[in-house]
Amino acid sequence: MRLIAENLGGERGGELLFSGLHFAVSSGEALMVTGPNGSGKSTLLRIIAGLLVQAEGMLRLEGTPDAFEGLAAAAHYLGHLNAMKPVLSVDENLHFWQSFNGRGQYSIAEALEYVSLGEIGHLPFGYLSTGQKRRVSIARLLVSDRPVWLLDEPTAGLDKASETQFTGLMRGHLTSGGIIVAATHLPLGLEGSNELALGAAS
Amino acid sequence: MRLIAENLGGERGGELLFSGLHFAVSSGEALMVTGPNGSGKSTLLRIIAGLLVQAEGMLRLEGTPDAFEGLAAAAHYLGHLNAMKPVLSVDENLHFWQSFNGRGQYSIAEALEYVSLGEIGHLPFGYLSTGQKRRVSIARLLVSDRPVWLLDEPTAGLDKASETQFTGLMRGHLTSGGIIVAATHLPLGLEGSNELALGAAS
Amino acid sequence: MISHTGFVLASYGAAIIVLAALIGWIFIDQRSQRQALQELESRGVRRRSETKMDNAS
Amino acid sequence: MSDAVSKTGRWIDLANPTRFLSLAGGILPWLGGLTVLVLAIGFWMSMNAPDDYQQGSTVKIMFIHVPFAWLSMMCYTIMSVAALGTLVWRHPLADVSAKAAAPIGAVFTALALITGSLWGKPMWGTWWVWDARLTSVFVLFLMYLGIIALTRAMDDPAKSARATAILTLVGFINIPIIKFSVDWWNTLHQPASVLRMGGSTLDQSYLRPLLVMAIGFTLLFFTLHLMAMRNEIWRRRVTAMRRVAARSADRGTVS
Amino acid sequence: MGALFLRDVRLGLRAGGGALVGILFFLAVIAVVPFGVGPDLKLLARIGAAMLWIGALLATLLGLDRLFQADRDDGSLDLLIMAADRHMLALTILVKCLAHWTVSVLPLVIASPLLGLFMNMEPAAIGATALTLLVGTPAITLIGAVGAAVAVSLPRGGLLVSVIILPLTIPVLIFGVSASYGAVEDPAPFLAPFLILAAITLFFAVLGPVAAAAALRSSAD
Amino acid sequence: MGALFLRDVRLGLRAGGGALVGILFFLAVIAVVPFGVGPDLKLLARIGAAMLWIGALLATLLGLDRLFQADRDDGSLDLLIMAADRHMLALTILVKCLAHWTVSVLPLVIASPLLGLFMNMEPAAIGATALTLLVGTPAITLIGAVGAAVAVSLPRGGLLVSVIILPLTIPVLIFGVSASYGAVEDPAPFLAPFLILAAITLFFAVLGPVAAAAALRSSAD
Ligand code: HEM
Ligand SMILES: Nc1ncnc2c1ncn2[C@@H]1O[C@H](COP(=O)(O)OP(=O)(O)OP(=O)(O)O)[C@@H](O)[C@H]1O
Ligand SMILES: Nc1ncnc2c1ncn2[C@@H]1O[C@H](COP(=O)(O)OP(=O)(O)OP(=O)(O)O)[C@@H](O)[C@H]1O
Ligand SMILES: [Mg+2]
Ligand SMILES: [Mg+2]
Repeated sequence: MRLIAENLGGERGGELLFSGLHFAVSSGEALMVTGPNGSGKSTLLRIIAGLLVQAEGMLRLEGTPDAFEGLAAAAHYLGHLNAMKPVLSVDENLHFWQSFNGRGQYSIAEALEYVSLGEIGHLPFGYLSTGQKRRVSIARLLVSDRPVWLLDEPTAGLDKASETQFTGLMRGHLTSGGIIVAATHLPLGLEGSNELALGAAS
Repeated sequence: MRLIAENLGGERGGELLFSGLHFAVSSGEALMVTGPNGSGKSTLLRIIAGLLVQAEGMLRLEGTPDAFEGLAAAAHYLGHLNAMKPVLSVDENLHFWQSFNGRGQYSIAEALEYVSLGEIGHLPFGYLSTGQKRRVSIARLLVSDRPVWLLDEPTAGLDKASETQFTGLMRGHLTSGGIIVAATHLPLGLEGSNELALGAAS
Repeated sequence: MISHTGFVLASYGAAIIVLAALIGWIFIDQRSQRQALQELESRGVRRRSETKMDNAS
Repeated sequence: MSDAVSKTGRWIDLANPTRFLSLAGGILPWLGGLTVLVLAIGFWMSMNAPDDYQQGSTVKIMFIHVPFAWLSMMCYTIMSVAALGTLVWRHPLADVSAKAAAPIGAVFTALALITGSLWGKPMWGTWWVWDARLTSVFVLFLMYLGIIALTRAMDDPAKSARATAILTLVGFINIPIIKFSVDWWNTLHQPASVLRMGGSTLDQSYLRPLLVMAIGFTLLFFTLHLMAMRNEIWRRRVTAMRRVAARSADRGTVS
Repeated sequence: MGALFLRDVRLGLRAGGGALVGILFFLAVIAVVPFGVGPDLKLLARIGAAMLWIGALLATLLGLDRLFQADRDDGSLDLLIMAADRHMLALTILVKCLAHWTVSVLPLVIASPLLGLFMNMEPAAIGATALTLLVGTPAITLIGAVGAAVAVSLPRGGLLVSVIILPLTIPVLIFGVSASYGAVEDPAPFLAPFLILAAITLFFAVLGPVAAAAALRSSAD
Repeated sequence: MGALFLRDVRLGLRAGGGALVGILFFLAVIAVVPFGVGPDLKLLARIGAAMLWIGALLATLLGLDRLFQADRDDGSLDLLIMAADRHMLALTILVKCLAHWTVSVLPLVIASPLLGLFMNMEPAAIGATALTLLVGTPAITLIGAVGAAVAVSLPRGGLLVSVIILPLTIPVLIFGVSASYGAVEDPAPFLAPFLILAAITLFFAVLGPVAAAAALRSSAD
């Protein structure tokens, strides 16, 4: 499996943010997208997720597993927002995404265990602290299987322990043949990953 | 001026998160509140801001400047949310907070300059990138004067350059006799600040 | 004089039925809360304030 | 309670839910017994009351209709006082009392509406008219339901308490409207004849069973209210203990 | 899809205070009317169907504008759109509309006969009104969904929505009310407006979700 | 305070399209009533004032539930509450209510004479109704503020807020309608109910914001 971008360009509000990007990420590899605020990291991720249309160039996923058709279908997207409902409990939220996206390798209880929130499932999502919310969001990546993970500043708000734990999760995903594209200001602790630095902007 | 907490305790949903806190922060000093996710950092800041009632103990600001009555009136609170309206432009947003909170040392243009967003004032706030949004929020602290700054993970989403810039702003606030209480997972680069570590929680 | 026994019976009947339902609901609620309390206590769970209170009295 | 407890200490003691529980446990059997007794006497008296020369046997509906109508207003008044207790004195039991009273008040109001309708059909020839008193009672019923919906919609009792209290107090405006609607607007409904300035105008043979029934239903209200308050306290304890249990299990697995 | 329906129903019930609230709302609206027009039972009976329909329209409109906004604000909408390969977006929208209708409008439809009694309506009129409400109100939700989707994609499109979309709900209202009257008043027909009403609903059950899906897809940014 | 008013008015105009939704709903109400009443122009004229009032009351409910919710969702509410020492919270709320009224209700009041013509009302009745709407509708917004504040922590308060508010607005409706009738029908007085209406508005201009402020303060978490 290989995620390939050729001469990719992205725009916002009629203004080209980046152009002529070339990269290829194979199974088991991670790509770190870095750059100052407003340089277009989130824009790039949203283009890969199919939520925005690229201004130019090509983007494709070669050797997609049979279960998924197309890049968007094969990708988990973890944006700035957590995509959870504050009034529903953590369990209900995760259960919904699991049924909607398809059952994965881990059950909800296991996934929560992986982010050290084992006993918190019954609480309404709105009651959690910022970091706990982010961790539940990370658990969403585990309850359904997707080979490609698109992560936008995944560790914002996480404490040190959860950060290392999350690095472990990403490693696991890579060794099982996944692909990770992450936009980040902070090092994520994945050694040997490629870096894509987007240009300077205000 | 001195912010003093005696035997302070905070609770959420009937459960005591921390208790028996003692601290005092004088003019020109900063207090960094640290601790794992869910340990009650944000809760503590909201108690100081007067948005939550403490479960026990005392909290007071000694020697409040004449212009302000009470702790809440003398404090700027920068929470997780940016308190800006997406459909209004950056200028309109800042202008509103300036008129509402009272004119400060800097004009809106100057404040935007300080966070390197000089030319962005006319854009709707909703069009900004995560880091840019956060920087506009920081500019809000500059357009009105308040001696006490309560910052909840202020640098989340900022790039390296903006982080150093923000450290500079905080230093300036401290040298002009201000007080800073910040909850953070990342070092903010203020040497000589005190640290308050809250207990471990999930 | 015309008698309207039906209406009298209906109103007394309605009152008795509705009140019986209310009383029944309160009793059922009482039983379930008591059971839940006993179950929790048998698991050794105590409230935070309980220790304080026991010391005081 | 020991003898050492002074009279002035009583009220403070009552603030303590545990004391309240033991007190309620002591009172309830007696109160319940008295309620049954008075209601039985009242029922017997009202069955033996003579028929009215105008209204025939339907006058018997009065013996339940009027107490229900009174109690529906009294219950709201109690809730308003409790709301003041929540807002001003922050009395821990005030919120419990208000929350427990709401469903009971709603039931009594519904019964006032039902028995009133059942009386209206033979007397006025219609089940329902939109006159001031009837509608204001209907509004009272809606308000009870609104308050119940609000308390159920928020899961944190501490938070819903003040919100509900404010709503209850604002809605208290309706009570004087109900009480005086018959005087302010000319309506089909009977003006006050028992509770009014210058003494009652009702005949003794109706007044006596009516008063006994009213006392009986008032006792019933207080019995049910005490029981519901006790349930509510227990319910809150159960929730608190469940939360503690979940948390301690949490700590155990994590650190 | 079942999961989505369940989630939205749960959200509606939990956050808004439960199914009873819908009925209560209707009760409150209907209780307001006699105060306005006076306790004239004849008159009430005549405007009864219109008032029931207006109450239902209001209940549908309340909260409809947030149908997608709420999902957008917390990021769920992105994921729903991304899953378009698995679950056709139009279908997702249809399910969301159904959930909204079930929570906010269905209780009203069920309660409407009772309220008809309060308004002193004839049995035939009550039955007809309930039937037209059952058949007609989904159309309002479906039309509203298009508006909600447009509003999400154009942050300043609020005006546009009310100008373009909402007027479409007025024909629904008019056919609904005239069918209800047709059932009791002799010269007026029942079946013709009723069938038109059903046709409108079916038409928008297809067009609404497709149009909303197109608007949402272009909105993602 | 001026800044807050301006911001809220701008938001209402730019994002919600609030004004038009209200007017359209108002129109829908007025358009549907003649169906029920039939072609009897006399009767229509008689219930005209009542229908205008009911329409305005219901249209005010649209969007009222988000009065504080929107500010809470983006964190502004925290800052508004914190500024209570500078700007009394009750006053802040009063200004927000005024802004909501200006954007969502004032257009209705302005449009009401036109709709009065549609309903075949007499000029005096039209004038009186518009005047009573102008004086009376602020009370509805102010009462609504209490409901909105009480339900602020519920993400979808829509229906519940209306349920809470409607019973309390009934007196406003009663006096508004009776003052409108008083202007045309002879035995009925105009001034007395009109003054009561003004008094109700003034009363809730004090009580509403104070109660809402208390509710908001306790909601912060
Ligand atoms: C659904 C319909 C009705 C409702 C909601 C209703 C409501 C009330 C209320 C709230 C009161 C208490 C008034 C006070 O204490 O001042 C009351 C009292 C009373 N009602 Fe009704 N009522 C209804 C129908 C009727 C009917 C049909 C009759 C008889 C023809 C009736 C006869 C009375 C009488 C005799 C009293 C006692 C008044 C007094 O002595 O103070 N009611 N009702
Ligand atoms: N919805 C939008 N409409 C128009 N322009 C936008 C929109 N969102 C972002 N932009 C603009 O696009 C540029 C890139 O934004 P993007 O969010 O991709 O930056 P980023 O690299 O993720 O920054 P950060 O590190 O702050 O998250 C910014 O200059 C921003 O102003
Ligand atoms: N609104 C709320 N209602 C009930 N409990 C809450 C609420 N908000 C937070 N909590 C609980 O209070 C605890 C502390 O939350 P808080 O937000 O203060 O943590 P924090 O130290 O800021 O964590 P983080 O580093 O993740 O921001 C958490 O366990 C959380 O579940
Ligand atoms: Mg970004
Ligand atoms: Mg925090």
